[in-house]
Amino acid sequence: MKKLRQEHPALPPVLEPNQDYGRLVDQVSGVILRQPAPRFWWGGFLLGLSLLMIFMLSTLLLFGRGVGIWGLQVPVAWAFDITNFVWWVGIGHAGTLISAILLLVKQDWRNSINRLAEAMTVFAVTCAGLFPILHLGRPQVAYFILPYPNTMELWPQFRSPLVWDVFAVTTYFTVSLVFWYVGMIPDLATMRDRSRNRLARRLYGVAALGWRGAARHWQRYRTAYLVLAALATPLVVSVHSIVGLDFAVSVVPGWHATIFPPYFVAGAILSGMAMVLTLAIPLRAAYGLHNMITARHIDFMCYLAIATSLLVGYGYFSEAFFAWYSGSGYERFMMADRIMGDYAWAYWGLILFNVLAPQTFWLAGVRRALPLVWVISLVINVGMWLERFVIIAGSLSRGYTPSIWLNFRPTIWDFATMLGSMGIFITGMFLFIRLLPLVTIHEVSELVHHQKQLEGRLGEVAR
Amino acid sequence: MTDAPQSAHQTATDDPVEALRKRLGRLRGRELWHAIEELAESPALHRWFEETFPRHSAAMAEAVNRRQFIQLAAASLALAGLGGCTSQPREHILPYVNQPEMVVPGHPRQYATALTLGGLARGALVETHTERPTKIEGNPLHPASLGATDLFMQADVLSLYDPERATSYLRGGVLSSPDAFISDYLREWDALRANGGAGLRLLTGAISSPTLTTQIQRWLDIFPAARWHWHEPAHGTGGRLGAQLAFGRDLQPVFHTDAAEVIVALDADFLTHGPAMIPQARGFIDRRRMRAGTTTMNRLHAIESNYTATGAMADERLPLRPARIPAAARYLADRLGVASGGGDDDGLTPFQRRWLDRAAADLRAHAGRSLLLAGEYQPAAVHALAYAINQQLGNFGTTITMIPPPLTGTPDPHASLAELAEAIDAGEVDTLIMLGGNPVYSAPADLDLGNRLLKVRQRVYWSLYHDETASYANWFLPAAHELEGWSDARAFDGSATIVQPLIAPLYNGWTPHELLAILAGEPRVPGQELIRRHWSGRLDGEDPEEAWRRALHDGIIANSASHPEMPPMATDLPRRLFEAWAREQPAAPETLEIIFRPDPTIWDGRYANNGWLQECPKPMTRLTWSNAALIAPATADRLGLANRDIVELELDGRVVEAPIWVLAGHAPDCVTVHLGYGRRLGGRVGAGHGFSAYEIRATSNLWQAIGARLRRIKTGPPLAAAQYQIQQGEREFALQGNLENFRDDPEHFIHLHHAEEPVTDLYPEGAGLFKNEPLSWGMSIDLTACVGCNACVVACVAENNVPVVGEREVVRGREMHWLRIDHYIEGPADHPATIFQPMLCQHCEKAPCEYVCPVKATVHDEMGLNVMVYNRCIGTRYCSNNCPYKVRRFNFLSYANENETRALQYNPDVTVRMRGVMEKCTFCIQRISRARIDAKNEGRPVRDGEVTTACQSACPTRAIEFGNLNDPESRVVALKQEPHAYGVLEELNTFPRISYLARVRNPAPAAEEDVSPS
Amino acid sequence: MEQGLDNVRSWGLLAEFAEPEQLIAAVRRVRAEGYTQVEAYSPFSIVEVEPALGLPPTRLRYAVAAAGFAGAGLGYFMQWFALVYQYPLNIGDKPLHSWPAFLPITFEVGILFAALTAAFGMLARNGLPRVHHPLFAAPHFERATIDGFFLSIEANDPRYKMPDTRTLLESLGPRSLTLVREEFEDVAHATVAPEPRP
Amino acid sequence: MAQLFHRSANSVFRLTLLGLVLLVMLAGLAWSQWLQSDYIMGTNYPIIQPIPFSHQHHVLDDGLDCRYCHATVEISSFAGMPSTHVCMTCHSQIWTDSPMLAPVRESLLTRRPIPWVRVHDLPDFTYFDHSVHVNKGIGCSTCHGRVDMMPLIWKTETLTMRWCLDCHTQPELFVRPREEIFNMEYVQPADQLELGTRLVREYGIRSLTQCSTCHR
Repeated sequence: MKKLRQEHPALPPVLEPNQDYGRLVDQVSGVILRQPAPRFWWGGFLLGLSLLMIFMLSTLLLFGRGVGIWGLQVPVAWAFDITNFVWWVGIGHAGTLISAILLLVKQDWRNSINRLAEAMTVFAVTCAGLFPILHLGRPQVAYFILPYPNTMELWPQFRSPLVWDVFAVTTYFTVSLVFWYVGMIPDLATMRDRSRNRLARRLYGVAALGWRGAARHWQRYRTAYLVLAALATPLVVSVHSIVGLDFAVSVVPGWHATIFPPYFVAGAILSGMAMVLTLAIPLRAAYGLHNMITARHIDFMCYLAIATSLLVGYGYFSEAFFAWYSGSGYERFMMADRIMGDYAWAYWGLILFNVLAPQTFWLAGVRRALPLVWVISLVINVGMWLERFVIIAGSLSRGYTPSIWLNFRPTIWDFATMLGSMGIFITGMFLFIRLLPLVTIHEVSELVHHQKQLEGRLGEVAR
Repeated sequence: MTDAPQSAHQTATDDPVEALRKRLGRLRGRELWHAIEELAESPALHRWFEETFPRHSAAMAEAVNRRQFIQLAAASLALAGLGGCTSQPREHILPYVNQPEMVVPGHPRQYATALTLGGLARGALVETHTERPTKIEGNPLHPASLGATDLFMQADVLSLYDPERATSYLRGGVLSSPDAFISDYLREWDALRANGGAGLRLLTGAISSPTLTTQIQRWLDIFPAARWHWHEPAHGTGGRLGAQLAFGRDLQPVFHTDAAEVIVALDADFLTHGPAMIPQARGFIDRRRMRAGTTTMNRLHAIESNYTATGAMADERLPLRPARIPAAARYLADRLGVASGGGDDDGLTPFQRRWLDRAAADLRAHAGRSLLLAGEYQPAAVHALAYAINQQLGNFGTTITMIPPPLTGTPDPHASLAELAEAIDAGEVDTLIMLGGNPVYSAPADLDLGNRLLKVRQRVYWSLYHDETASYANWFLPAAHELEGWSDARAFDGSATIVQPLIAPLYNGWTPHELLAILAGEPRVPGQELIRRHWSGRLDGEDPEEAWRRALHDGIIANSASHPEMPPMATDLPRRLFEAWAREQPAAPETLEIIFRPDPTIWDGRYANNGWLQECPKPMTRLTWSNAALIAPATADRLGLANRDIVELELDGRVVEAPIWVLAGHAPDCVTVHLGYGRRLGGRVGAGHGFSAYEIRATSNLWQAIGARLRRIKTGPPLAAAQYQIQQGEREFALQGNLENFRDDPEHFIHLHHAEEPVTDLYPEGAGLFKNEPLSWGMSIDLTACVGCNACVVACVAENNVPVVGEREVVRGREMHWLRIDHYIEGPADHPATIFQPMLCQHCEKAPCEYVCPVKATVHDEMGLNVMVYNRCIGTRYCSNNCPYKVRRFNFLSYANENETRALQYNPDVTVRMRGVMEKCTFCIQRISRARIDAKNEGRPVRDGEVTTACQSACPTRAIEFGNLNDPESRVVALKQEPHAYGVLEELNTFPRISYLARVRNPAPAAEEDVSPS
Repeated sequence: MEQGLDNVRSWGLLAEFAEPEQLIAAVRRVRAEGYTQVEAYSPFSIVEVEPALGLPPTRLRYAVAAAGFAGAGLGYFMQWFALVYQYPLNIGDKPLHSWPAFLPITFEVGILFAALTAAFGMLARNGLPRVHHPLFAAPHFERATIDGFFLSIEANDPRYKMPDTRTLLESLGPRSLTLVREEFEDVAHATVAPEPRP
Repeated sequence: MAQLFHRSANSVFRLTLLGLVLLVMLAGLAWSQWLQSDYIMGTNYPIIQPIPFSHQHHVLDDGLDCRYCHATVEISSFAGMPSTHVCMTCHSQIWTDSPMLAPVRESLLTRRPIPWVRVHDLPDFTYFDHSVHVNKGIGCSTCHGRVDMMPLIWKTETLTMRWCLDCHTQPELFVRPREEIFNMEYVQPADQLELGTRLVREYGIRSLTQCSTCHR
């Protein structure tokens, strides 16, 4: 055991030593099977529900009165709505990153958090998917945007980035859902065999599709899972690139920049990482998952945050540089206005939150102080929202035509809708925690297996 | 309505309810009931009711109460269901019972008539769909219209259908009937005849109608002791009183700007103001249509206190506080060798003198072809001096003529109103019959007409609206709108027009003729007969029937214009002037002056309930839905004031609270306030906006006064301005240059940054559709010719069913105008040069809005139009975001007005847009389709000029040209080939279909070097 | 012990092991004995088992690739059909066949088809869903998803022969050994008690 | 351990999944068919009118020309509906006291129009002009069917956008000589295609499929 540590002097272990399959399963399934649910869970769930009510109300008003209840106007015809959309999509991306990309590059530490991250993806993308519909002037004809045969002989205008969005987001949602579910099948089987209540067993039984862990199944399962990961990886990049293209394709100063796709993807991963931390840290404490979600995980996620925040920082810089280098007076003015104009507070805020704040993760001390990490992760979430807001509302408010310049003034319903969408997310997450294993049992067991093998070999070496 | 000025409530007279309690407190039994009956009649109480329980404001409230919540739930559920629903509600066709000849459903017809402003006519052609007037165009044969319109004419059709017009005859506030009034009146007939009508008074508005004049004359013959007063709050008396001073005769000046090479305007907004605005603007612009090879243009020197559109059009402008303007006139007189009768101490700065020297030199240099044009609100003496100067220059007969006034009655109505007030005090008035004008609201405050009226026994009021005055009347009679009844009217030059009805009175109101007929004891004579009776024998042409038809058809009575007269100048003019100057108040530098002017869009308040005009941005300030106290930046700094400040505006002890608007270019040390706002009654649209400047306006100084005081009391809500940023900086939107540069090199007299690098296009071949199409529409707008009068804006609203959104929505930046007049200023804040730029959809060849629409709701058609398909739009608003010109407008809420009366005005050929869809200028595609279909049916191509857009046909100066770009002969093609034609934001490769002709200015020589001291 | 249960055909034998290593060893042994109808069950995938069982590599990935390209083709065709062929409109004066703008959707549809094929293909080839299986009746088999490692030899294996097969398995030191029965309606859930370990 | 599910559950489970997929497909198909059904399209069943006016009688038996009542069809976007007086030109002489015509007489007395029910009702955002179609060789019966065979009037065509486009993309398949416009019995000749192509050239017909042709 000592030797093991010596082999990886720098890194804390992925799992705490001396894990056992059975105990591990008890621990994870315990989160679900424990009756009654802990206070912590009820607290979070009720918070989510109340926010969900706010969402219902504001949506009711929205459909009843029209998007005019928001502070939108001409020139700023997009503000909170699309900001929230991009923000939520971005958050979703970390899930796919952790479960797919890290799987491909064989980062076994992902195994204990990927389920959580994937769930986060599914619910975040759900929220994101709502806004493009909510923001429509006529949501009742939103289906016009889908390609379906009709008596008007009209099809969507496939050159519009908004149609790309529809395809990208629906594909992304579907694939994430499938990926999540496929990854869960063996664990559902575990739950089926673990739980006592007959109804629960039957339900899990149906969901597990009769999984029995046969080697032949495992073989195809592994292939399918890897293939899905291999597909999800370019997908996740494409999705936020397309979201970036919503802006890059336009002629609006402050939007019309080729840097957008990559820099949006980096931003997405940053915000996602932040959100994973925001969720993982309290859950780990609440359910005592220290043995599976170890300091190693916190560290690595902090490293990713640092990396992506540097990428994003580069994005901000290149935006400014291009604006100057393009020689276009409009672009230059736009940049100057961001730095010194009416939205300067937001701009400097996002620089502080997205670029500077994550740099504190360089310090091991900070990374070990989990409350601090948690706060910083929240700060990053806010920062990423500000970034999108500045890009969208800020740019629109200072377009080409000076005579129509106008600042955006949000109404309470702008905020209500935003908070409400968080209600969907939180409610979903807490239901997930309560009903489905939030750690991938079979993959962690696999880790344990490898650990045992390693220890065994070390034992021989020692002998 | 947070925007309602406090003053509206403060200045309301002592709470009548208190008074009522006091009075009733002591009474018992029968006395009590008598008292209550009296009170029920008391107008004070009526007014109190009206004010305490105002109708709901037009703007929608944000808060949701329980009932609304249920409604919303239903609405949203319906919305959810609507998606799949495709079948329509069942509709009916209602054919005529007896179809009039000539009426073809689906074919609009035009009738000639006239609309009056301040009593003077502007000829109009009214478009009717199945006998329903929907749109007003100008009458080319009419001297005051010349085929164009001003914004008031455009908006009159909305007033016609205003659902809040007075609909019922009220006696003591109780529903009554026309017959009841007639019998009431006839009951008193003998008594009135007995004393020759002593105590009988008639108060009308300005009247040019020959018929009405004779009717009043007949009435006065019946009641010799009766008196006729007239009251027109926005009527300037300077011209006629000045003529009396100068010639000893009551004459009216007519300015022929088309003959003038140099015009010096003395506080005159002659380009965008008043019933003669169209010919004056047209004549002025006709002398400055800059085309390749043009080497000369006229020059306008403007001296004014407020910054008006005329000032913006001026080549040389001198902001001067009102008290200095007579001084400036005297200085010019001295320079031109005219005895001004004034002393030397004129308080003018050296710079101002040098400026005036240049103007004087210019006038002299063009003697006989120049014009010194004094504004109608200048005192008589200034006008008299101006006449003298013009005579000295030999301008009479060419650029200015004098005619017998087209308006009848006393030349000084304001004095006559004051007489009426005195008469009331003296108890000489027993019965007062008021024809419109809303005197209680608009009379000078010192007359306190409201409370005086209570001393009159019979108060009859005839009006379009149940307004402030109506609540004082014990007989209220609804009026017929000008489009509802027979009448006649004279234009500024005296030429007469028969006014014919376009629709039967919606609320069976009376025309003034019908009312006068009743007053003269012959009720129930149809209006048409009254008019024909007057004109029988007065129309030349052997066959009277034919002559009558011709008069109706042409909309103008042949050679009815008054003949100019040229009486000799009074020999003792200098002495008279000397006396006049002596009466002038001295204006110490630190004292603040106040200027009263009719509002640019709602005039004297009579258009307060007209949503189109309320929402039409005012020239220079770009404010909507409210007036403000306009001050110069320098004055603002001196007094420590800024926009949104609410100040207490005090004059001679009278106080009103007004919001501040800092206006670059306004003269220092004076504040301009516009009349017509601060309405309390007379419609939901008008009530509760702005402040009433009438409340501090006194008979002694109707137009300008010395000694106003501003005291800041708080910061108010933001004003509903349609534009906040007025600097274009480096951006090349509205371009201008000077005449000599244009002469030298018209190609490059304006510098275009992007002109250097060649246009590169990724897809030069484009979509490859539409080869050799016959039609391809384009537009050209001449910035030199645009005077910023807003006629086009309202015309567009009228033609295209553009909704009114209300003040609160404008504050949020959601006005729906398809066409807006952008203002851009250059130069220092005290001497800015403002340039107007009509901005509308540019119908780009490679439109950025189109390729981002996910549902093909906005695409290009084969005529090159950027079309908007409302029924396909799902409202992503991406197109608006991607529009560089930001000319697209979105229905954020349900803006379309469902009121069935108002809906009568809607243009049946234009879709009324629903909530949640984008809309924008269509180049009046309904007019294009009509022309195209007619051409097809007749098997011929569409002719040049056959299609005119609403904005184009309304434009008084013909600044807008529209036509077929594929027709090499068309005028628009010629204009697009002008050297100074350019497209806005061309560098974006949008290939706009609208090209602008850069504005050419003609500053006086040596003016540039001479910069102002400040 | 076969007597008396003749009406119930046996499905096969199921041996449970405590440790993965034992399972691997057992599989190797049984295969060496020439058994073909052998299957291993584990709570997580144990890579070493598969070669031991002599499983051929799965062909799933080819199906996925095919589906992906088919989807992409379909996506592109849809766009071309709608914008170029069926109702050509002048939109921003862009070329009708503006292929660069068609790529994002082409890509997304391809991914969608591929992903769905991967997931559902895997299930189909695994014969899932199958919520009822003789094994589920076997005692202790629930541990196969927790901490048990099982080995089964089906009765239809040509070399399957009682009691040899059973002896063989016993010799591998299983934690438990079960004779799993095919079920018939009349004797649903018929099971036998595990043999006491020697 | 006992079986959670009966063995039949396997088949049930799989069949359910299959069934769901089929159900969704069928539902979609049914919905699309429903949307194009006569009921939704309002085609092929007579509309109840205030007066049971028979086009068959007036056109076939009495031989009235379409334009006698729909007078403005050649000059206006609106084909025109007969005013009560037009009805009375004949019915002041014949059937003067027929109860069927009571509404007409009433309309004449009360001066209230007869509330006919719209049969061919385009959405308000669609602008159709009769005159140009008639003048370019589109016959009445092409869109309105054999009105002369209708005792009570009904709609024979769906008037969907696709239906309009069918002709606007290929006018040569439908156009007929101008003199045949009002001929109800007109049947397309065998050589319609070449006739059509000729007429399209003669009449200068252009296939207008741009949005602005019908939508403003």
